Amino acid sequence: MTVVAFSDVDVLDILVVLAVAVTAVLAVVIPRRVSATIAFLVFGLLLALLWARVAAPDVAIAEAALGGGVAGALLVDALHRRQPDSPQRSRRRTATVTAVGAVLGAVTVAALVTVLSRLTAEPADLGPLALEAVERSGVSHPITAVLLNFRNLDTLLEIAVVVFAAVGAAALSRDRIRPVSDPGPVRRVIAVVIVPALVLLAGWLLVAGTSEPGGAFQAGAVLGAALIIAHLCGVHAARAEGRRALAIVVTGLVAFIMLGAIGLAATGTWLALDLDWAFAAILAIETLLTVSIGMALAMLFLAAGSRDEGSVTDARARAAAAGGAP
Amino acid sequence: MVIVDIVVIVLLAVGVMFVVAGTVGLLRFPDLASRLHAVSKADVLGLGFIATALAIHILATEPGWAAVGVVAKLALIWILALIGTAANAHLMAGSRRRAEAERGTEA
Amino acid sequence: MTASSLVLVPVFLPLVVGALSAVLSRRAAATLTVVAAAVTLVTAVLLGIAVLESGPVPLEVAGWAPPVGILLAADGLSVVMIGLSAVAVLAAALVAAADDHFAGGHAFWPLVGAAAAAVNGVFVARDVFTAFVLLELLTIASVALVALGGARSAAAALRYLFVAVTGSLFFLLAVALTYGHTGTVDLARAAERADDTVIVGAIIALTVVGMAAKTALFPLHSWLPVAHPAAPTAVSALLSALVIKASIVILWRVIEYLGPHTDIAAPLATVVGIAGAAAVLWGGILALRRDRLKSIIAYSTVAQVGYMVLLIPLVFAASDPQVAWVGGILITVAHGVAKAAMFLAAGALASAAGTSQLDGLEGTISRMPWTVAAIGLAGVSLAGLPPTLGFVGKWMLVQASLDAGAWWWLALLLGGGLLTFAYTARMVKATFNPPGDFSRARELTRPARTVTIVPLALAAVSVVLGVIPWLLIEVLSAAPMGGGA
Amino acid sequence: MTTLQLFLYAGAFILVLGVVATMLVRDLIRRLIALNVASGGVMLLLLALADRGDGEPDPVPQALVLTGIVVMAAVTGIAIVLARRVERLDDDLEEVEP
Repeated sequence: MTVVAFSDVDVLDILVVLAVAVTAVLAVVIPRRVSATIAFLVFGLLLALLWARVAAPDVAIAEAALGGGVAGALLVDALHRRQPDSPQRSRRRTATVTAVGAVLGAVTVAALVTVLSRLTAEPADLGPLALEAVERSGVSHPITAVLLNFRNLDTLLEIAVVVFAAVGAAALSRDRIRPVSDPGPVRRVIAVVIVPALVLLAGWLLVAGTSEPGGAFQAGAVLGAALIIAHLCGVHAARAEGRRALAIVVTGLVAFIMLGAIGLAATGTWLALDLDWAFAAILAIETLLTVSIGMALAMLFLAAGSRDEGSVTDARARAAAAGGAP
Repeated sequence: MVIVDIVVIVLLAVGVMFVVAGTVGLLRFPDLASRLHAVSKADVLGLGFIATALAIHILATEPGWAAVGVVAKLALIWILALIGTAANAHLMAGSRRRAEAERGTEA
Repeated sequence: MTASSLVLVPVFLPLVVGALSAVLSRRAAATLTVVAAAVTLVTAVLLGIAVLESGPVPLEVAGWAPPVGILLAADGLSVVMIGLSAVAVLAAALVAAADDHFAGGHAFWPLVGAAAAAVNGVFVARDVFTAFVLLELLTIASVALVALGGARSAAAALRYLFVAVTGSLFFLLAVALTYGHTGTVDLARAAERADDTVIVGAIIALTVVGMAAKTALFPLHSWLPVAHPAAPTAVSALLSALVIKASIVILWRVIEYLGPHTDIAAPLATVVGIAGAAAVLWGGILALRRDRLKSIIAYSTVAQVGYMVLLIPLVFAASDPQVAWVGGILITVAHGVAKAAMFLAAGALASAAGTSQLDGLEGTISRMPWTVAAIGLAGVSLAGLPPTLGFVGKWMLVQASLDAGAWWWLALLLGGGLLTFAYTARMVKATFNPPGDFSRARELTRPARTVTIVPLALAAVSVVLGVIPWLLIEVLSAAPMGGGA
Repeated sequence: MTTLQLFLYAGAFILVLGVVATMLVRDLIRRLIALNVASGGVMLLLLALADRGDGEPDPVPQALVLTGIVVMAAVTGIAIVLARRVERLDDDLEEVEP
């Protein structure tokens, strides 16, 4: 799809952009958490439409799996909690602050628009260069080539972000969603049907990622969802907590760096991939990364997720204990 | 061709109608139980109609094994949605009932 | 192994050690972290030798050259900053290993590995997007580290997170503009192609705002005096000594490469200079008015950030920008060493006295003279008095401002030094016995010996480097910054 | 105005909207939503820039945006863990000190 060929803008584009802007405004101005979260999720969905419009299906899948999936689930889960009363502030002061913010924001937007209008509509020459280099990368899907070959350092660091976020979250959360002791028939069905289906989907996204949209991150997000569901359905073999889970999470990162070191030994360059085994290497890294990412996302979710039923009484007991021993 | 198109359009329209009805129910019904009732039944039914419409369309326009594959995927999507929605509704209702029971014992 | 493959060692080694630390025992994690910091220091020395011999050491990661691939390079600035990071991590790790309560929990070890890898990566990065990812890794690790300070530090950590991520988004917009305008995210290539003064000016302005938020440059500083003291002691030391330097270095790099390609850079630099001046005064005055050790030191960091950005207007005004660059970098290194010493010593004092309040410290000097001495020496370096590294850096900045004919910066440099001296003196004085009253020389929980030695050793490092700064200056001058900035 | 400019300006608007809201809103979850909205704006900008011209879009910025999405998911996770700790502390304080 081309963007610049029209000098007039497509009506459909204007409508989608307007809808995105409106939901963005709603997501930030609505005072109730529930409604704001719903507006944000709709915003994410509409944004995914735009991703399709600018020819970025990989981003759309990732947005659906991570932005809408993981982040959305986390936000929805946070709604469980009672919204604290916002601190009492004088209405006039709030109005003043909001007005100042709005004016500053408007000025910034105007300045940015001035700057952005100077950008050329000509495509950057980086695109053709990168696409031409894909042939020498071992895989045929350009984005996978960028992520796992040309700019694999970025990918490695990004994995590190997820891994250490999981490590931090696991250390910081004092209670987490406990696995269910008695799953019951319905949860058992989910565990038997949905979990394998998701694992299969993750595998497909992984392999497909070498030649078409998909890849380790999308597959990892789906695998993470499978692990969370398995956890919630009482599948003990798939528990995403404790030292064993941490070990799985760090394995992908360490293996990636080790592979980088092997590249150094073989070719004299960090993270270099010899074309003869680039495809196998990329698929091997991707598999490890998928497992790591999936486990890390599941850990992040379970650490951030709310307590299950029954822990309300825990909180009361703790508060009582704290009150008893001042 | 025309007849196929009409069938497809009718099926799509019916499907969309069910989905809309389910969504309206989700928004307008008073309590969790009736909202779940609206969403879980009407949406899956609507999805079924839409999936059928798409299956007929692909079989009619591009017959062949590829089309059969697409139809199989559509069927899979519908079955998974069926299981997922039913299980979700069941779990949400159960969770609400337990929460109410807990509140009842506390009061 | 060639010198160029050494460039990634300071990134990958701490990253692997950090990842392993998540599953290893505390003792093993601590040992590995210390070893990794020592190896990083050796790597910095080796890279320094390579820079002295043949200039900057480039590395094309994965064998792909820009624009398709990522270029990293170690120059004098990278080498010196990696050295600082190795020293700071080494010191914090030794203290944290000696007493777990300074670390805040087992997660300290993996998170410190991640933070060290991220800052070292920033020091060698020449690619703005890689720099963005590194900054995010650093943010995640530092925020989690702050939150290790117990239940009450969570609010401080969260506030830090919001500011830091917002800053990153500004920088990401700058990255997008760089790509949109020049078709590359490699700084050197972008500089070659940058020809629109407005867009380049916007890139620099967005970077300034984003990095000012992450570095806590006045007036975006208010999160720092909340977050840094809330963290466990070893973390506070790392945050002030090291973490804020990453965003400063990114700001310097963007200005080094893109500054010469826009007319807006010089006025922007003046604005940054004014913010820096305000930071020096405001941070100094508030540091004088605080009553808790860690809070004073945190405000001192707010003030010192002002010095670190002062080189930016001087680079544009002076006839020989190299003097301003070297002076500013030296002041930043001096701050890192001295601030690590100060935070670690203050943590030791507070933990021994059972309070961080100044008026609870009376009499601690007779039990812990070396710890108090470390605070005093570190303060001397921060104030820029001889014979410390802080003096050398400040002296070069003074030369640069005289060269630029900008006497007002001179006045600021001296006035800020007085403030620094005043709050250091206040901290030291609080540890004395009240005149004639020796009953206050009470029993203190003596800290482990390492906890006494490490801050003192750091203070000694700033004196040694102050006496023989030539090596650092040589390395920094081997590859001039910015060419004609 | 071209479609490219429409997307760029919309991206800038969404970014600034999100940033301003992140600074003004007090509720932690809503702040987090505002931050995510802001990041959506920058990503729109980057992707629109990647898809200039008639040819295939440039894969590099698309990969950058993928990285950005993953990073934001990690940030969101950590932020929610922290927000929970903050709010529980508040709750405990409320119950202990009535």
